[in-house]
Amino acid sequence: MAETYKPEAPAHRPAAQHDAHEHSATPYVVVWLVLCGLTLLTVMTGKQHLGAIALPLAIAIATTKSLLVLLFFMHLKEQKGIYGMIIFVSVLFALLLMGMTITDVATRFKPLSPAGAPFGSRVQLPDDAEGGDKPALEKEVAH
Amino acid sequence: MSSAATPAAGHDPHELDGVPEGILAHHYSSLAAQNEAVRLGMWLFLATEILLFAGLFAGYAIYRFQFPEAFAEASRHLDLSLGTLNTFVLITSSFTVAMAIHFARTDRKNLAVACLIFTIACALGFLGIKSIEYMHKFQEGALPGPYYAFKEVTAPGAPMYFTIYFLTTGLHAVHVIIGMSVLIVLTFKTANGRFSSKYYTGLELGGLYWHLVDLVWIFLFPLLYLI
Amino acid sequence: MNEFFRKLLFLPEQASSFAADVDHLHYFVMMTTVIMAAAVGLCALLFFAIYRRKSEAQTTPHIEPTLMIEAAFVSVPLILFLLWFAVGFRQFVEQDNPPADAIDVYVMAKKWMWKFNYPDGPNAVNVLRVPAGKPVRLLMTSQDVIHSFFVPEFRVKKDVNPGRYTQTWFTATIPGKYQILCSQYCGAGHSIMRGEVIVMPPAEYEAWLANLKRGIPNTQDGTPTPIENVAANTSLVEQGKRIAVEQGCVKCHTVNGERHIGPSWLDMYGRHEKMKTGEMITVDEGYMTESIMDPAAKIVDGFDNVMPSFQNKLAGPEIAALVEYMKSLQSDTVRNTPSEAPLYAPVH
Amino acid sequence: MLQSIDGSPQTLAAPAEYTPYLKDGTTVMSWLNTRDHKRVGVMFLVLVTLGFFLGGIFALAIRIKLLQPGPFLYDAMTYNRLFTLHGIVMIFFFMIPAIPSGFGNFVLPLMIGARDVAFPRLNLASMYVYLLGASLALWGMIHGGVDTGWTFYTPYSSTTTTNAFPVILGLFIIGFSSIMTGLNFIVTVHTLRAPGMTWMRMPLFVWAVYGTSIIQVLATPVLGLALCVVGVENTLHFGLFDPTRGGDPLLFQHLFWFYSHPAVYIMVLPAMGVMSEVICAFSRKNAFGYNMIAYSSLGIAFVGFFAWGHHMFVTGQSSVNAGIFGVISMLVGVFTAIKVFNWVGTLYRGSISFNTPFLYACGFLYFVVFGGMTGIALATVSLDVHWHDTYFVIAHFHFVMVGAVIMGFLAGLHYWFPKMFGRTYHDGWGLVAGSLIILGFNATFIPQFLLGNAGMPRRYYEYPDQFQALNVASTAGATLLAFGLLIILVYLVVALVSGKRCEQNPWGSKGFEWMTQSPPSTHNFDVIPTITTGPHDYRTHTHSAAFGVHHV
Repeated sequence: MAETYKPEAPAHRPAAQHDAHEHSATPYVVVWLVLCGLTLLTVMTGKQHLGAIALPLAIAIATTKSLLVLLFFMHLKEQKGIYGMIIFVSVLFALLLMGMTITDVATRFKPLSPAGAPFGSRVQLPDDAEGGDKPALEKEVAH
Repeated sequence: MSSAATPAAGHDPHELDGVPEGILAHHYSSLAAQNEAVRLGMWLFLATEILLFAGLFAGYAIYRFQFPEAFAEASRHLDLSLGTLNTFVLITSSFTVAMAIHFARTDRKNLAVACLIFTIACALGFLGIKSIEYMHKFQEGALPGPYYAFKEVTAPGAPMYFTIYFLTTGLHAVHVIIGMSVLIVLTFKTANGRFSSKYYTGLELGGLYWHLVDLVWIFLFPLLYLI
Repeated sequence: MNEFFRKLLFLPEQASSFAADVDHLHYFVMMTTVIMAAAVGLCALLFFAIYRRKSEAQTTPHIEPTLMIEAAFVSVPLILFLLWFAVGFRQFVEQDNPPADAIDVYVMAKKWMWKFNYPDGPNAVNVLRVPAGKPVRLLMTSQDVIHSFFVPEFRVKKDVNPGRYTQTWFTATIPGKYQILCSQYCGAGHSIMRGEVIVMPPAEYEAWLANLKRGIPNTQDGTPTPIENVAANTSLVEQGKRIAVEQGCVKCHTVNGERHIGPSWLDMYGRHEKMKTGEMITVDEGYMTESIMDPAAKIVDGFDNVMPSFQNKLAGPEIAALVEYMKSLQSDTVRNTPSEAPLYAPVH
Repeated sequence: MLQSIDGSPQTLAAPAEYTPYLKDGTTVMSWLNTRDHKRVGVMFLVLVTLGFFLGGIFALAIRIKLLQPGPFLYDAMTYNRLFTLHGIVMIFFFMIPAIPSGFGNFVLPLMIGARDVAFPRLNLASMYVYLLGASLALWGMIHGGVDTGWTFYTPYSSTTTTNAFPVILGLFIIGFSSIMTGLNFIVTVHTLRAPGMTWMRMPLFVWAVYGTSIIQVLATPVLGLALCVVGVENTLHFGLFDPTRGGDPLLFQHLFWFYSHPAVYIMVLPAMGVMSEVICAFSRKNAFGYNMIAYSSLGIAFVGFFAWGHHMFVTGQSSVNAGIFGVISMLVGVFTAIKVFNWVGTLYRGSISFNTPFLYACGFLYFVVFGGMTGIALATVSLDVHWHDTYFVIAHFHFVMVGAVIMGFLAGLHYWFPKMFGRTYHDGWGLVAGSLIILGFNATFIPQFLLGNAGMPRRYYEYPDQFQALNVASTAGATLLAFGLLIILVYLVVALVSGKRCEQNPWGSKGFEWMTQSPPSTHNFDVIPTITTGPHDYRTHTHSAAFGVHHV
């Protein structure tokens, strides 16, 4: 006697779909204000062009802002760890890609890329680009 | 692409004592398991987006390392006020999307629809501001590669800055457009009562995608505008 | 033993200093590979022979590896591979850093031909003449796409990237003719982009160089293609002097050490200069080329930014000639010995 | 099929009447609009096999030309197009989708006791996206083809005048198909495992495909970006890699190899998964060191991301980078070595029967060890200086790709043929064809190792005369290999049409996928089974054991 397949009727009435019960909207507003504040902060510090520490500071502020969005707006805080793990691993690989490419360029043999190599990377403005021995590549390109 | 990534949610609802209910695909044991699976699928899709932009950030890192003064000089010629305004627009839209989900979960449909419409307006605003900046650059001639004819910045590597600028902001704009179209579809669904406290996963996934678009801009803005 | 393995593996002649060491590591690695592959294959066949299925109803025990076996499975390959890496990487670093007394040769790769500029000799097409037993450093760059300088007998290979220099070096030990092959795909003529390295005994090399300096191209140099003739009589240094006069460099830069509008070129090469920004740099080829193309980049302290850029005014070989001329202006000796290697900037 | 509770040997009741998935709707629309993972798997298998034969034709065309050192048969540009298309078709149309999207789609849900993959419609969409990308690339190939090599190195790829853009756009779209499949499988493994199936009771094929899916999801976007930027570079010349504007061609190589090295593990990991299943099934023994094999699958997937720089040792990359990448490449090799030792350990005290899949397993063992270790040799930095871009590299990756992946594909095809179509093929012919392939393959690629040692660069239309003898030997081997593959096509098609109908578990294997009917019904299981032991537990003999119920 073969038990014919019947799609299982939803045996039990599904409870309210989500575990953490939503009650107030204040956390969202708070996070929003903090984000706006951080944006102002990064613009202020950016405008002063602080030199060496400008980049790390900008990245630090951006990371805190993105963590805020991730944890509160995207509810990463109250959900299972697997989602956080996915984001962590993908950010890790992203940093790995950036890190190794930068290490390559940083530790290259310095005269290997003199800024003004014979047909270097100086800006060739279209109007004065016809003078001198224009590199073959550029001739082909600017047809 | 994104509509394919959230397939199971868009079924025609069948009523369950007046409150709309997600349809249970035959191979899932329970609705909760199905929603869990759909959310996991969405987070994996967000991981692919992060790695997509990682490639361009690697390019940015290299060329900023090789041509620091060209990048600094060129970034000073960007319109900082428009950039800052854009950042506020996106953060506010991220906030309103979160509020829309909050309202949907507490069965206040009209507020949710209002928030969604406001978010779409913000998205359009962002794209508008972006196109103003692009027009400005086209006139100035600050264009990538051989089209570069920007008089003020002639340090070596300046065209590289604008190549990176147009590639990153262009790719981000494409994602803003995709996110906006997803939100428009979700607005119509919310309007005809599709989401409720019983079932709002579809809206949540649309919101997750929009938050990601905002996340990318949170990193792009300081790197491009505030060197 | 070495000869036997070399013939067995079809390896070409070992005609450079580090070819033999590389080949010994080669034999060790390949022999281990063959032994491991054979061992695994035989072990599988042995187990098949012993444990052939006796009957359809045969059951098999549930066996889990002991910790010892697991540790062995991990550690044996790990140690072996890391050993290979240690030996291999040491050889690679040695191959990547040329000795200080190497002869410099500028290599320009172009779609489907090689051009060689000797600092104090002629430039030639597709033919590179080197003395046996002396290290030769190649400073290579390409004019269009990526090529790759490969001489199988020397076990030497380095990509030639457009827009920057890459360097490699070798010490040819056995005089003879060896083929230069391009090993990075570069279009239709990729497979016919072949040159020739002629390794000559040192005495013969000096004689050949001297003859050429006197303008007597007594030996036909490989097969110079029609486009590029062999400018036999002027050395790079003399070309550099001519360019310096033509382009008006000497109007601002003196060659006898006096201070003028620009810094004097005498003894400039290798000197530690303080920049306007306070940064200390050593004057090497990279700095000289950069200052010709983009003078405003690094200005010597005490001078102002008046020098025009020569971007697009000077071609690659002319820049190389100018740089060689500046390097030859040493007060102690009017050098005709091969140019020293550039001082490498510390890796910051 | 009633499930016996007490686990007493279940005499094989007459197969109850059920509609196998092949008969459940036979209109074309029922196939084109299917939600059934099995049908999507079968359709993928058909498509990738077509791709395989197309790539094979290009390969033979190249091998025939290389009989002569000078110009022969066609000109250099055609040769460049041929080796580019051979690379693109074989890798993107066959190797990457073959086992994950083909067998993975069919067998993975069966193995974890699920009725279908997590997102059935996304699964079908993945096939149509693959079809769209493949047809776009084929259109590009017909209209002028592309001659940049499958690696698309700039600045050649950004200045080539051949019709590269449609092919690049086609591959960009195929990348999405790979992401969709990977994403689908990860969610399936996480959420749809049968009750009782803990992570440590999952079959090893599921572990391998899970690792592959992680790579597919996390690496393919970077390829998407690299191809997108090369497409923009080729048409609009934005100058991102343009050396005359300060661009750095090595940046493209970093982006490309960041995907392409993990991609080789997308290809080989599923084949290793098939091997674990075949070796356990045909030696009727539990996997020796199950945990080690499972964790090394994840290890390969994870550490594989760190090792891409060994493709760039001689491209002017800094020696600091070369050192870092060299060490990590060695670690990845250790994981493969662990797997090989455990497979050989599985044979110990087993009860081995020599069928076609097992012949491919033995071939696989030899190729993975020999091919894999030449890979480690290539990652030894100083040896790579001599071998890079020569025929040694070509022999290495063909040893691993053809040797390991196609052996794995054929082993899977023969092992699951009864499960997929309910028929058996003629085992004698299988053994003949298998040995022909193994012989032909060695005859093709061992000479290429020696060519590489002798210093013949790759992608050479005309080569120096001293390399001719080895090239002729290699071409002879290639024809033998092609002949062997044709025999397989013949007897499998014959088996499809008129093969003997087989029972539910012809190999007597304790793999979970054999516990349901063959070919299975559309919904796979009448009742979702509960799992009490790991896969391949042959301590008790029950011919076709009830599902997973064993005396523990």
